[in-house]
Amino acid sequence: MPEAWTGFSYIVTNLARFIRPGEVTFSGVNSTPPMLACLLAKRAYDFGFTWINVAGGVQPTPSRIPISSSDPVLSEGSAAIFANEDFYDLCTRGGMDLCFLGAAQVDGLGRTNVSVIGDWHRPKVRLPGGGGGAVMLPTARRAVTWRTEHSKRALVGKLDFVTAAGGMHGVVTPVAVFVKRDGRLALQSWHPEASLEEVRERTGFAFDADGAVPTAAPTARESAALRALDPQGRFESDAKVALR
Amino acid sequence: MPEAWTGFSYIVTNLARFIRPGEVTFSGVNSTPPMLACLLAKRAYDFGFTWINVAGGVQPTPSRIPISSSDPVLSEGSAAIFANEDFYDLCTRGGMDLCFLGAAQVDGLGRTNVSVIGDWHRPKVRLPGGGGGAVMLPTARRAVTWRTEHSKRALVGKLDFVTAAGGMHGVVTPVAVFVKRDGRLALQSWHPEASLEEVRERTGFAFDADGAVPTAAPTARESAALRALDPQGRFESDAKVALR
Amino acid sequence: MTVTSPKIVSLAEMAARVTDGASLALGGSFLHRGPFAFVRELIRQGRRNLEIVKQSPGYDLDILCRAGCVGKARAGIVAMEGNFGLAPWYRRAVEKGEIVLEEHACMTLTAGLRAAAFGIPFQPVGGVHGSDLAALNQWASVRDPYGSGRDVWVIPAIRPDIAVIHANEASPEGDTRIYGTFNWDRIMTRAARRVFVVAEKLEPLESFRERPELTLVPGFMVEAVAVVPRGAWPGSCWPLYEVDYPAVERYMDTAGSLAEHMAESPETAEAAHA
Amino acid sequence: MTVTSPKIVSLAEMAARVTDGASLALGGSFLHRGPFAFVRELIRQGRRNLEIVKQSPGYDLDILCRAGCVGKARAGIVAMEGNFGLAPWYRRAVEKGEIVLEEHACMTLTAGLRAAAFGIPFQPVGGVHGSDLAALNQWASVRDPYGSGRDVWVIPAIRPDIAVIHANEASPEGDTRIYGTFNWDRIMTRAARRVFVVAEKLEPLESFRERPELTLVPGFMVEAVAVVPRGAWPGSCWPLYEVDYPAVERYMDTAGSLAEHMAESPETAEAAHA
Repeated sequence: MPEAWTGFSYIVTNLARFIRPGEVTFSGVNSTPPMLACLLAKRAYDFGFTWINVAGGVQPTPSRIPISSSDPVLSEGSAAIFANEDFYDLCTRGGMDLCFLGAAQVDGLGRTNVSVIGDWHRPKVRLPGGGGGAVMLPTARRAVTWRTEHSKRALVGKLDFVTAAGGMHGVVTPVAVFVKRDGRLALQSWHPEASLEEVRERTGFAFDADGAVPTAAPTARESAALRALDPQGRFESDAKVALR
Repeated sequence: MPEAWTGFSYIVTNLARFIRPGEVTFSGVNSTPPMLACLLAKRAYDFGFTWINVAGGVQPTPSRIPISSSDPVLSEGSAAIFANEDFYDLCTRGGMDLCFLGAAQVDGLGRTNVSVIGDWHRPKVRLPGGGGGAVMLPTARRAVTWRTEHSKRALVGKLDFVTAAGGMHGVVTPVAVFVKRDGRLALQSWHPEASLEEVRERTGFAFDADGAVPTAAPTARESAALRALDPQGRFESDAKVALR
Repeated sequence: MTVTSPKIVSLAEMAARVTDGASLALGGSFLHRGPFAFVRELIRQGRRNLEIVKQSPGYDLDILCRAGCVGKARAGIVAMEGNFGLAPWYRRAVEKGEIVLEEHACMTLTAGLRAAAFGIPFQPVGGVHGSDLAALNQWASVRDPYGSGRDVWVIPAIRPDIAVIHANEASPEGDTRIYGTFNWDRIMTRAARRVFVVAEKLEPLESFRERPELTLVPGFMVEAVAVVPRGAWPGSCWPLYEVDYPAVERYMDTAGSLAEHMAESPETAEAAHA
Repeated sequence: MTVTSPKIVSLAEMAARVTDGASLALGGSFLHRGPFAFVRELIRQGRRNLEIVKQSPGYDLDILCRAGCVGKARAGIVAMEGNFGLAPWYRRAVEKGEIVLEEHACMTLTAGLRAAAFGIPFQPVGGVHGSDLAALNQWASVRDPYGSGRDVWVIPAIRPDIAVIHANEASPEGDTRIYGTFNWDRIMTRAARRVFVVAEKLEPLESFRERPELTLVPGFMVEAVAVVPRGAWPGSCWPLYEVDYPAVERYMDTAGSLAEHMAESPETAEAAHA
């Protein structure tokens, strides 16, 4: 019998499933789920890929999994330090295959807001800001983001501010996986304990769901990898991901 | 009794005399006289200055004096490698105080040709080419060049090609030292065995000579330093500098 | 190692060279290898109206906002990171309009620093297309004059007065080494007019001469070095120490005071023993 | 060290991946740390119409011209250097119009490489004002859109097909170290579509992991590694060997033949023993 998803395992594992053989894949700051996704993919999948990260690591073998996804331990075991200018330049010149980028709001075009809730000049909530998005989202071959909350305030009809546009290939939430199709986010699959109707109801933008199916259960290797990465459930508890 | 100049010692020593206390001074490729001038200044003068060179050296203490002025031995003893992009950027952002640059032809405005004798598209002699000049000459605080030959084909009324313009502060030949004044090269001093008339006769451009005097003889420390750097006279013989 | 060199100064002396209103580029990223002891010293000295330039500030910008030292921030992404989320005092300062924010993508800020480092008035940058940041900052776009038909966004030069970085090791002459990622420190030290280094420790010049390829900043570019062991606290300095998460939690606790936090700092303990 | 890795190839195999007409950025400078064994192998394989991109070529461009392999050179300064002066076969090829020359300042060529490395269509560069090179190359100048009144010259992107560098040490995965100056090799490896490394020797991956800060090119960017001890002959490779001046003199002797010179090369001797 296949294992059940938790909200947390759903996000991390479905992020990992975007990683493809042989590709250069990047994880950044404020990005615990993608960091874990890259580590999971290294353990659970048979193919190789180049993991680079914001801590300068290239194929690192960190001796511990840090709370901070920019912790320098993420370059431990690396044979090179590929620092910030280097990985950004790699991206803008077209050498970054898959880039995980954070977002506070995502719209149906796969654009993101990480800047502000409310008016930029009179902010209700000042968010962290631009970060990698405005440069990496339009230049990475594929970019993938995630939200730990699936709601109309996270997946919006209209962004409060367009921090970054272009290139978003996939979005993972606790109940859904979207991929871009014909320029808009389309539903690829939904959490088997949710439903297409529920996803529609909780999403602020209209989307195509042709061909969408319940998400395949985690494989034994995926589950084992995530358990090994988070044996005490510390990351799972920090992330506070709820299905609803 | 002061020592007499040779053509070679005249060039190297008068290049060294352009070096000022505390400054960042650069010597490049194809530049044996400036390399020796920097080494001479380190030995003969009491003040400190930062010598950086095209071999990535910063305050190096080379164990031998190389034939090639870009030989990596010129970074020996350096506490950092300051490679090509770094020293060029330093120059273009205004941090290079004194830059020694080569030239095949120099005109009265202190512009240089290192590209070609004859028409660029139908060259009589194809010279080495652009090099550092076009970028460093206009951006270094001061640039100084030298010619081992003082003639109307080296110091010209009209350049065959303007490889680089702007900023030339000084020119040293076997018989004269020019400095820029009011936008044109003016004679500062002449070899005591030559004369103002001879310099005029052998120079292709008109120049102001107000205040020009015979060049002060080498000091004992300057002479001793050069002897120590070239004990066998190998560099002197390679350079084939003749007064006339 | 006891060495005297005109470049070696106390932390207080270094901070005293910063005038009110100065523009400071701060090294490191989030809770990692930031010049945090230096930032606390600016607070002790009551500096005001500073401009902070950093791609990914966190604790440093937040505590400076908390102490009322900041006039303007030019930043890409501001957060405490780790599992701490937003930077609360920074957030409040922006929301209340107490500081001016120039919001960048990390790489647009870097492009501005590159322009300064390269001695050019502006620097083209990849991406940015479709982002509201361009209009917000009134960035210009330039059509490729070579006929590709491409428009590229260009960022004006950003030249901080001083870059202050926290490093693992410095020589008495100012040569500087960093282990692990140097984040954006390299370009900061090239873009700024002056460079200050806070180092965990001094190493003899001879050690730098043995492996010059490891030197990130040559000494001649460095104006001053202050030696402050654990000076990146409560952040990490690879491979010497990790983030002091309990200390950051106490910092974040709004019931606690800034003074209590400052009193915990290693440089305070050091001064008490001296 | 005997290692098998899919990235490790013979010099012949590496050169065979270069097609006629390819654009090659060559590392090193003048007689120092150039990929000279690789260049000789291109000659043995009869490659034609190559485009050579290098700020300061010398022996490499000259011998390729001598063998008739070059179609175009994009270069800043071309000379044998040392006490050898001009590069004779290159000079003749240009004077006779046998090759096309795109004459640069070293930094304008670098600006073009930076544009490629940064993913932008053009790169502004300091200086160039008053130089005939701008008109010669039909470079455009752009007025600072931020109102400084400054005009800056911009160089179109230069993206070589392959960067080939000669390095001290490589790992079986392609990680690459250079001792002493790396000249322009760093930007070349970022600008080119593909990167080939000729290394003096292999070092185990573990050695790179112990001091990753020394790695100039991470392995994932490197397509192929060929191990050729003394491969920079007759040039130098710091700190292993100096320029072989007598060999360069023999090369320069017009009475000697190219075949004689090629027969002296270390890779020929190696092949004879194998």
